[in-house]
Amino acid sequence: MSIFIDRNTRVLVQGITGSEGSFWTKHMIDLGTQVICGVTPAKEGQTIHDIPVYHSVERALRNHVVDASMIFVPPKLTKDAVFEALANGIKKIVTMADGIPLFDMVAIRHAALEHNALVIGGNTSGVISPEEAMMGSFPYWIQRVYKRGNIGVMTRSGSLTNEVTAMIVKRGYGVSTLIGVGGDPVPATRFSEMLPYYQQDEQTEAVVIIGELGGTMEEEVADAMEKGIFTKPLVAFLGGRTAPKGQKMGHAGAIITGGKGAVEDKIEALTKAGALVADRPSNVGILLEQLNVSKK
Amino acid sequence: MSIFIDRNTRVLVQGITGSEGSFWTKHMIDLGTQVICGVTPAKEGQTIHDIPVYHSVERALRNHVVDASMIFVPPKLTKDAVFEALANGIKKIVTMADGIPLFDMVAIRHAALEHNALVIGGNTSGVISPEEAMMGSFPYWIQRVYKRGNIGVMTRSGSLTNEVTAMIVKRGYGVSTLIGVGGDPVPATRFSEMLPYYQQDEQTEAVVIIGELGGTMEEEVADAMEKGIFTKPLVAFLGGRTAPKGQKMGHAGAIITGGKGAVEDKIEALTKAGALVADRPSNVGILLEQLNVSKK
Amino acid sequence: MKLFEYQVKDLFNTAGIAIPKSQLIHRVDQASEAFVQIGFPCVIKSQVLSGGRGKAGLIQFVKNEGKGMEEVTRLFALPQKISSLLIEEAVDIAHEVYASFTIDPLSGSALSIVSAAGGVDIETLAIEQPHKILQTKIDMNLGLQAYQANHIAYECGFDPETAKKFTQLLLKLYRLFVQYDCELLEINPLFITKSNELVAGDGKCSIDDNSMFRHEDISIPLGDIENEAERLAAEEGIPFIQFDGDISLMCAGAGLTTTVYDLVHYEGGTIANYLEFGGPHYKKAMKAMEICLKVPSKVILIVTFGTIARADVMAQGIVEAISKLKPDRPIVTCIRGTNEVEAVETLRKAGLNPLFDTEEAVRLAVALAKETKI
Amino acid sequence: MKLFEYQVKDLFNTAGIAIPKSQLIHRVDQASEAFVQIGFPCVIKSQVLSGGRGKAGLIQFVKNEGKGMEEVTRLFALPQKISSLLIEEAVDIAHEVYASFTIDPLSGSALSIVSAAGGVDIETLAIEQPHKILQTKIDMNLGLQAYQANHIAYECGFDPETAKKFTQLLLKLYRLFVQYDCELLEINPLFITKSNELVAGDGKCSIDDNSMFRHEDISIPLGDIENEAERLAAEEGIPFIQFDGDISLMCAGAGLTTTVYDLVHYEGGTIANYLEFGGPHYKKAMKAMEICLKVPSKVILIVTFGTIARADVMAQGIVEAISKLKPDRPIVTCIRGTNEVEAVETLRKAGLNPLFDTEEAVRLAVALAKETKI
Repeated sequence: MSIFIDRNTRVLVQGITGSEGSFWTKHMIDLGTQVICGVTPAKEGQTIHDIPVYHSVERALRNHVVDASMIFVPPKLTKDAVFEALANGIKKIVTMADGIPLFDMVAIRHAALEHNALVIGGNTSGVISPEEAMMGSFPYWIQRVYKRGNIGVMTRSGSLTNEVTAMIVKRGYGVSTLIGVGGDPVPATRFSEMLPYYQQDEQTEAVVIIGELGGTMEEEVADAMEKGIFTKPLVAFLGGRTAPKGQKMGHAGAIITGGKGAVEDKIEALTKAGALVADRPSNVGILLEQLNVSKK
Repeated sequence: MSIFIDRNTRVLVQGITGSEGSFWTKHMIDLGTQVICGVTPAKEGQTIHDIPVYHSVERALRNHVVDASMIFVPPKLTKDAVFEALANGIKKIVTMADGIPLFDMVAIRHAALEHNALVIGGNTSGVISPEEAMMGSFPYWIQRVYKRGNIGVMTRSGSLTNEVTAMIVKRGYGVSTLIGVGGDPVPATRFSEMLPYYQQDEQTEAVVIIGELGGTMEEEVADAMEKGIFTKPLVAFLGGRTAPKGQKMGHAGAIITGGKGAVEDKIEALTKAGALVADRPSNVGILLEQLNVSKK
Repeated sequence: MKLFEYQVKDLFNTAGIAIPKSQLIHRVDQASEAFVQIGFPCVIKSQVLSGGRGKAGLIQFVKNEGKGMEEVTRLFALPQKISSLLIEEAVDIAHEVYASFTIDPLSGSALSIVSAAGGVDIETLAIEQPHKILQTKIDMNLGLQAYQANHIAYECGFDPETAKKFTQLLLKLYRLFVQYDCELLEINPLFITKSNELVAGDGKCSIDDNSMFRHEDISIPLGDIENEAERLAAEEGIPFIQFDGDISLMCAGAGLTTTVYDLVHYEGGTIANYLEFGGPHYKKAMKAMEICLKVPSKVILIVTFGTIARADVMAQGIVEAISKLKPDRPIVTCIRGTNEVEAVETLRKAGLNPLFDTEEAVRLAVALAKETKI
Repeated sequence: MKLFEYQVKDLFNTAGIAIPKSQLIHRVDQASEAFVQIGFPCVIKSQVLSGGRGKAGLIQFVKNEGKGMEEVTRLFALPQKISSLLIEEAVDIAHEVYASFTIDPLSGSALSIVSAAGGVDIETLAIEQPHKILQTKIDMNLGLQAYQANHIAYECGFDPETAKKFTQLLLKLYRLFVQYDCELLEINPLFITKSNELVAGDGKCSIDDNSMFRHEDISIPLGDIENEAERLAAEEGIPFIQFDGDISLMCAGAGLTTTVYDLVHYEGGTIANYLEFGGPHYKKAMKAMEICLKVPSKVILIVTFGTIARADVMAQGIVEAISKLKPDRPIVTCIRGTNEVEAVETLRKAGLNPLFDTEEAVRLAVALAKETKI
């Protein structure tokens, strides 16, 4: 069993008629995802890949029972779309856009906590359980990257995720569920909040986290391990060991930490909690082997 | 036993050094209320009637355990004071000021619901259990009005409350606890939300509500009676039977109802639910007698 | 505080909500110029705060200057002294919609009320076809969200073009509602024109009196208030309403006032005016009595039962007012509450006969009013 | 986007937060006039975005015009090409305080950070005496409340007069923080003068890049950017940082870039620049390469592994850029992801030797950089 989504998850797509929304909806369906309806204002009555489109989430829910919403709207409209999904009682949401205003992400995080909902993103490729289902934009057709298996992956990155996952697969492993929490400084859901799901998931034998400098998400993972909330083998890959301090490369979640967030601190915390930390992508698979994680 | 407050309720007073705050704090103490600390920014270190004053609620709570807060600050500062009390975990609050901006009251009502707190007011004289304790500004020394007994009173009015209560007492009854929910269009706590407390209170044998035209608070009381949430005898006095429609007299909570809130509707709902409705203050006591409420 | 239609439309205009072309005139001699500016046909709308202007003949549709001048002259000559008229272009209306924001006191939210069936008789519609009225709660900490406005627009059954415009209009209207601390902000009717534009045909705005300190840019021009007593009260900030009965009320508190109002009617009397003598006004006996004396009443009835509004202070004020203003009509007092014993003494000393029971006071006032009539 | 000190102080000034009297100069010949306006003693502050200005000698306290002119001349002549100096009055300081707002990503709140112990070494203080730093979460749906600011002020131990002023200042600072979508808005130090006034001695402001569309009034004057590559990148909106090593990175994504950065260092290489070639920039190969060529590097290393950023599009762009710009240094590519097969083909056809393994590409780039060095 995968986590977050599987073939039974009924997915609504917000922004389904946009070029990205339409393109990736097709891929989601092709992989086996159950996309059952979509929302784009002004487009009710149309269908996209035979999926009916509605003016609003509330109108869609009059005709469909939905488990999750996949949001493909532009960054400036993302907060509104997430709020719409939350207000309509949807508890699993993935929102992809890169470039969401910081304060909008703060509002989204705040609202997600208030609604007790899992909102994944923004600035992410989403969630994929290879050979099962996905919400997002993964090149699942590249088999040297997206192969089914027993390794749970959580990541803050995009390209780096492909890089690391390719290395895991190269070593003979596969992925159970990969969750991109997103590269924004304020992700709506944090690594440690997804750990209990991986802990419970029978398919997942070990977890790989792909971290970054900045923020405290990796420290929170260490904390969850220390507290016994997560007890499976865990390997972390952390880039940025040699990065110059005080510089922000791209949208790395670095800035907003006030002294915390150096890679050394993260390595120390994770190592202390019993995780193994890889210094380069090609070592991740080797460390999984060291932890005697099976290759099934 | 009274409700909301009694001699064991430890009361903090916000705005204790102001002229009203100081004046009524003295009266609260004289009646037997346990006022244990006060807050006025810039006045920490002072005492008022031997009660220590602090700069902020948080600082006061470092030295005192508090059950309720009595707020005597001006209308423009009321929202801030209520938010301060709520943020510091105080669950019983009385706020008196007349003239609180409407949207501030909306925010207060919203926050009170979120914090699951009882905020009484604004635009009220507060809460009194005669001969026991009070939070507010009642002329408890006028014995023909404020006599202890078995009648719970809830009111939206100020002067009219004195008028009606005097009539109840004249007829040989006394008051268990009188709660002024306040005359603003958006009171922080509504009649029906206090009814369960009166229902539970052993001292209260019957309840008198002093309503007004406008709003739906009286209809909600009728609803609670229909649902069996409140089963004791209830007498309502409602002014405004002959009032011209569409006019707003003073701060009557009339306007914001959209068609609802006529006195006739209230009378009909209450009568249907088994309440007796008095057409003039002097009839309230007579109706209590009709309901066989004892005079103890 | 209720605003005049032209003030509400000014607000709409600054917020980017379209209004018909119009010109405000204060005198008959300004009409021709306005007619030139606006053209015919046009609508002449009396700027008064009371409702039901249409039925009262205070709104006139005119097709030419002759008829226009005739109506302007007639309206300015009415006994109620209308101080301004709005000359407004006639709009090509395809459809009328109702849209407003108010407050939901139960949830502590704002409430959007929209009906695509128009608002001519929104109260009746609310009872008979409630599903045609869309009510949407708005968390005021967050504000109206675009998705909510969008959903409302499509629930109204608008086509996509109209829906987009309506969504934008609703968001603008909400911002105004918040900016001006409105109890009610209403567009009724909102015209959808034949060329598919949204135009605010009429607007109501009631600003929360307790928030007026935040809106010093807004006021009712006192010169526009016809009645002298009303103007005096407005200047002092004393709540006041004039009726056409016999007894002037100077009472404390909305609840006690409406109760006295009822009791007067039970006894067969009629009310000349309501005047709030309680709360922050309890020290204003002189001004309050001056206002009541401007009203053509037969008796002044003063009923209070105050706590912070001290009875002795009110009594003292009344005595001083009587001595200075030398009222031409009887005064009945029923003053109770904090320091009521001192109050009674003060009134007695001044030769008055203070009563202590509201019903007794009402009966006396009604009797005096009838006597005076005979 | 980080603002220059003088820009931040302009914001403070418009928000009603006091700043020292100052004048901005761009050339040596503007200095005398500025000294006349400001008087002596005064402070000459180089307007650069990097930290540690004091330690780098970029801030000078001067007592007379001679010394002042000397410093102005020296600073403008520095190799790093400082484009402006702020000539600022010297303030009579009694006490220094730290105050800032940022974001708490865990709770989804704003965070107020205040220390009455000053902010000279706030990071050290945070570790050694954390109780001296007051952190307060602010629900951004509600905003900073007056009671919170008041509590912070008294927790700082201020006397009532200072506390009232500090409370007001904090409320103003929060409004600015929200108004400008700040990642960080900081006053450090905040001077409490001997006459008990609060004056912002220095300010930092970093505006969320994703919100810049809401702040068209704010920009970094491109003329103030000394470095040509930096200016080109800024014009294109391409994230770019120049270092002083050998290898220009043209990589996609912050995570992959920092990883490549690490791998280069593991292999003994050094980085000439970081340049974001992913996300919205994946079609900008021409401009990206032009920028890299402005940097005195020895190799350009291109590493990507994109999904939406299609490998074939990037490869095609690189081929075109090479053909047009005719780079004077070797280029190593490692382009994977969506349509990677087509990408490899495109690169091969153009005579390049596309690699497919990141570590191999890094080793080759480092080797090439070393060769070129010899």
